[in-house]
Amino acid sequence: MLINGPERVVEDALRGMAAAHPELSVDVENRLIVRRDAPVTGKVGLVSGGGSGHEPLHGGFVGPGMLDAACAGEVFTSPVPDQMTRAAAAVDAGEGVLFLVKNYTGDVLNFGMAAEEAEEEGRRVAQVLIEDDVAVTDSLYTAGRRGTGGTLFAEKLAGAAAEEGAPLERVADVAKRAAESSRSFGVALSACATPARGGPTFDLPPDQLELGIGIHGEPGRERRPMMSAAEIADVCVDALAKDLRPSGPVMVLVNGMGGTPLLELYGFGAEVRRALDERRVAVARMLVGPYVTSLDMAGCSVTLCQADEEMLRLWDAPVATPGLRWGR
Amino acid sequence: MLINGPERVVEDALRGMAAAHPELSVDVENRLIVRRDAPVTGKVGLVSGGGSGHEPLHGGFVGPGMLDAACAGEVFTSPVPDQMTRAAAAVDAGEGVLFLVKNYTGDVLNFGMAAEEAEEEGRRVAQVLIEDDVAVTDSLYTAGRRGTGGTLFAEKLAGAAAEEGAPLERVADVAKRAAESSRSFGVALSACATPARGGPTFDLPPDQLELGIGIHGEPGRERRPMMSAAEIADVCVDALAKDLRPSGPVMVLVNGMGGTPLLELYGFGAEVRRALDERRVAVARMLVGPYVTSLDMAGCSVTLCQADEEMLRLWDAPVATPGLRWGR
Amino acid sequence: MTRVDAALVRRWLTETEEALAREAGRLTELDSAIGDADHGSNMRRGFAAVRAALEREEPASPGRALVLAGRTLVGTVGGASGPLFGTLLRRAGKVLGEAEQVSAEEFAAALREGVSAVARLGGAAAGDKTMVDALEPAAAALPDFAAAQRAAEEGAAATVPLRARKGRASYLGERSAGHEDPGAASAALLVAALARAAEQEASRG
Amino acid sequence: MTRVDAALVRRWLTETEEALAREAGRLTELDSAIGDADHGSNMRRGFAAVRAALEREEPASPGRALVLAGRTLVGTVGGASGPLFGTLLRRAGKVLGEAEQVSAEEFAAALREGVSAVARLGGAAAGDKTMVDALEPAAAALPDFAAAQRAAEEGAAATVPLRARKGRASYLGERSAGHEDPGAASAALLVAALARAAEQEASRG
Ligand SMILES: Nc1ncnc2c1ncn2[C@@H]1O[C@H](COP(=O)(O)OP(=O)(O)O)[C@@H](O)[C@H]1O
Ligand SMILES: Nc1ncnc2c1ncn2[C@@H]1O[C@H](COP(=O)(O)OP(=O)(O)O)[C@@H](O)[C@H]1O
Ligand SMILES: [Mg+2]
Ligand SMILES: [Mg+2]
Ligand SMILES: [Mg+2]
Ligand SMILES: [Mg+2]
Repeated sequence: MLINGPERVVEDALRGMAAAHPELSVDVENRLIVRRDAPVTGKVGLVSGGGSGHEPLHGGFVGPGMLDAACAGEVFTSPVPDQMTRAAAAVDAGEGVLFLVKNYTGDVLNFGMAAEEAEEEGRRVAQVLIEDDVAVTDSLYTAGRRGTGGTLFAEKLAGAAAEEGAPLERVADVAKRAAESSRSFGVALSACATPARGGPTFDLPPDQLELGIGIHGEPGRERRPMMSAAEIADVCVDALAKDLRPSGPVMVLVNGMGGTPLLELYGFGAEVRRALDERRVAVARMLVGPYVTSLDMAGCSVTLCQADEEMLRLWDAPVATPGLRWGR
Repeated sequence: MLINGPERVVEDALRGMAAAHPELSVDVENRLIVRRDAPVTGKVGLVSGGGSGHEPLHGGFVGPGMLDAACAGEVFTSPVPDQMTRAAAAVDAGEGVLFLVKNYTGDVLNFGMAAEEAEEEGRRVAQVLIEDDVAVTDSLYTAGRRGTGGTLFAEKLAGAAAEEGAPLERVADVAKRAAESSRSFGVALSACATPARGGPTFDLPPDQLELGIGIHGEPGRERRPMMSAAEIADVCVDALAKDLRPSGPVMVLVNGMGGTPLLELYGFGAEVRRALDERRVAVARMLVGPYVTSLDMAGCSVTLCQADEEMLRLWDAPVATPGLRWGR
Repeated sequence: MTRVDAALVRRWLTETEEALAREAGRLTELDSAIGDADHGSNMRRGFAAVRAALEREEPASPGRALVLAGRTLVGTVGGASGPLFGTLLRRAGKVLGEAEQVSAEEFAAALREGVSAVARLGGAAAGDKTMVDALEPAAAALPDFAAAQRAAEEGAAATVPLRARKGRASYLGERSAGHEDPGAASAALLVAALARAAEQEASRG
Repeated sequence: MTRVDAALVRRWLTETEEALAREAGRLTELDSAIGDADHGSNMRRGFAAVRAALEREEPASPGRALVLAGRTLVGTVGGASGPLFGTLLRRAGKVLGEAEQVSAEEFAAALREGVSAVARLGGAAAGDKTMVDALEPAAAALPDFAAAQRAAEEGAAATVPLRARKGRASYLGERSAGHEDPGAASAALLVAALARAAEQEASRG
């Protein structure tokens, strides 16, 4: 691995972010990435974060039109409450703070403790949970659905709403709507190697794949013999359409898990598009790239986000972050 | 691999580009990606291209402020002359066409044949060769230096000059200056797997690395025991500084080869920055990410481009492509 | 051993830190089978910080030592185990208050409250294949420290056939069965360290 | 065999296509050692297109057949080998012109001109570890087709110890030594296919 040692990975990455992005303010010690102009007067502060290893999520989504701050945990480990309360303090302009939380026990507990502390400090804090992964089916016997690709839609749309000056309740509502309208399904063609472990987190022969994986290098729900890109697209789109039952146009994220070349990912994107066309699901927007990754895992996920006019407008609104950038 | 078959990889990827980027015009049959508004009146047409497997290079750099067209060859195989003459025809607004060619025998021969044909068709064609890889030292006994990361600087700066309405000679001159001011050095932590081969192109144990690699999955000049990110950064920066002898500020590209997680790449970027600081090389701009890749190869390259005021201005000029985007 | 003081708590947590340093690889191994391969480094990082905090602040009462340790875990571990193990120690410490010495029974009762707080926070019951499967039987066996160790170890081993219903192992569904829960394994290390610390105390008289 | 016609050229190129279909894996293997692992699929793609073009257009003279084949290689292969092998055939075809039959000597002379054109275009001399190392000795041995095959195969084998000075293998410096040049290997297949086609022609009388 291209590292100085497993225990330095996150700190080193933050130093690199600081060097490459003078437009961001990076607090390496406290592992925060904050908009340089935060707190922005009149604007709700958006805070997210989670374990590292999913880059560009979340630190790469800090900037005008998206997050105000991101907290970076250790690799695949949610950050600690201290980081989130500090982030809240850094971005609260008096309009309140929204925590965008991927639904994992660790994230929920740590963000929950931080929200309590921030409220004790006198801040208004709202929390929205992202739980979009349809591979996790029976939420009675699980910790609920995982938050994966839908996070990008929640962060983008809520970020646009906040940038427009919407009040906390509305920004939270937009985030909630984005989260609830999103469904994801992921597939692994290889395991990923975490720095702490120094090697792959599980064994996956090249002629097999894992269906229904998350973004933490965990095995999926099912192992199957290798499939073609077209077959994988059909599996993903079927699982998503069955759960979401889209009635109007969708936004599509064809997401790379990190180790899959962009060349392959675009080819997979073509098959996702075909599969959606065949099922008469209208595609309003389509984004292809490694946005919510799992270190060097080979594989992909597909997220569908059912979108109304307002959501499309918020999606198209300008955004200027290291990982997502368009408009003005 | 996430593919439908080795022989369909490039075609499928182009179909995906077409689906995801309505702002581009993608000719799947002839394997061209062209600005939708080409030919742009009053503007020199910029054409590049090469083997596939380096995405986002080149197709991801088509758009306002950068390339007018890119020709996609098979994986690691330069495109054929027909593609380039077609591209020239598509982007020539009467101001002439510039071919940006990475210095590989195949690219040079095919672009050369295309330039002849295009000139026979009555077009003005200029060619600029990019040969920035300092790992290839003795050009008397090689095909010259390889074109790698410096390509991004040449395409960006020449694209900005063309967008400003500069005439062919000046656009070519900017490209040439960018190319001649750039030096690159690459390191592999793993081989890459090409679709045709179905597996890694060479064996590299996890405790070893290859120094001085190119972007085609080829072995490097030297194999060494694994090093830390800091040590690798020192090796790269030493090799570059020795050759470039920068006298003013540089632009830095810390490039991922495809399989290295962004988390690691930023950490490596921090070490590159430190190594440059220690050698008193001023950093004017720094870009970190997988821009000139080698499929799923783990590893990185560093490119330094010595920049004067004008080059910095052209770098900062707006660009709106799938792979590089900033400014208005 | 009838009395518990700050020194015993410090010895306990130091023993835990040493055990985790030895066993971090195994814990991460367990977590890679049904989780995300970070549990060993999480626990190790947390207890290294706990040891440093105890050495720095030298809390004078067992309650304060536990609160400091719990707060340190919450502040340095992250993930699911940080808030959960942190709550275990912090809650127990709060119950003990400022007393410089407490009886073994008081200590056991405080830990039982800590375990209840963990189960409440995580919403986990015995059989859900979590650290609770090791902590609850151990708490019930206290203040017999050796019995608590056995109970924790048996509880951890008994998670192997279970299907997880909490934490990220639950995402695996059926495939979570057949592996020991990493959090239960580290909970057993924690209880075993307590038994060792108590025994050393007893042998010293 | 004293005369060469379009049928012989077609048989030659069809034989080549079949040999490449068989040997593509080996060629790509060679190219992954010192190149970029595409030579096998490049050659295969090119000669499949050549075969299709010949079947479609049925050129009536050996010169036209070679020009068509060369143009097809340039138009479908890409890489270094496309323009180079394409130039070999196209140049030879242009030299032969429109004649429906040519003598073996004329044919040999045309191929020699083709090989010179390759060396000029690539700037490669014998010993640079390229296809030229197989093509030049073969051209010199023509019109003895069997001798040409032997010369090409020996030439290809002789590239093993060489250090490459042209093409992407040259980037490897010293490390390019010890491997056969893929382009020389495919050139040897091309010449061997010619010898086979000529032999068939001879045996048919
Ligand atoms: N809801 C819960 N209640 C109790 N314990 C839990 C719960 N969720 C997870 N755990 C425990 O936490 C352990 C995982 O800890 P760790 O790997 O450090 O955190 P993470 O799961 O966030 O990566 C599990 O093995 C389990 O014992
Ligand atoms: N300058 C040159 N002159 C002659 N032959 C060359 C030259 N450069 C490369 N070759 C031949 O081309 C072969 C490689 O072809 P191929 O792998 O198809 O193209 P690429 O090198 O572009 O990937 C080499 O093995 C060599 O024989
Ligand atoms: Mg974790
Ligand atoms: Mg090639
Ligand atoms: Mg874990
Ligand atoms: Mg090759």
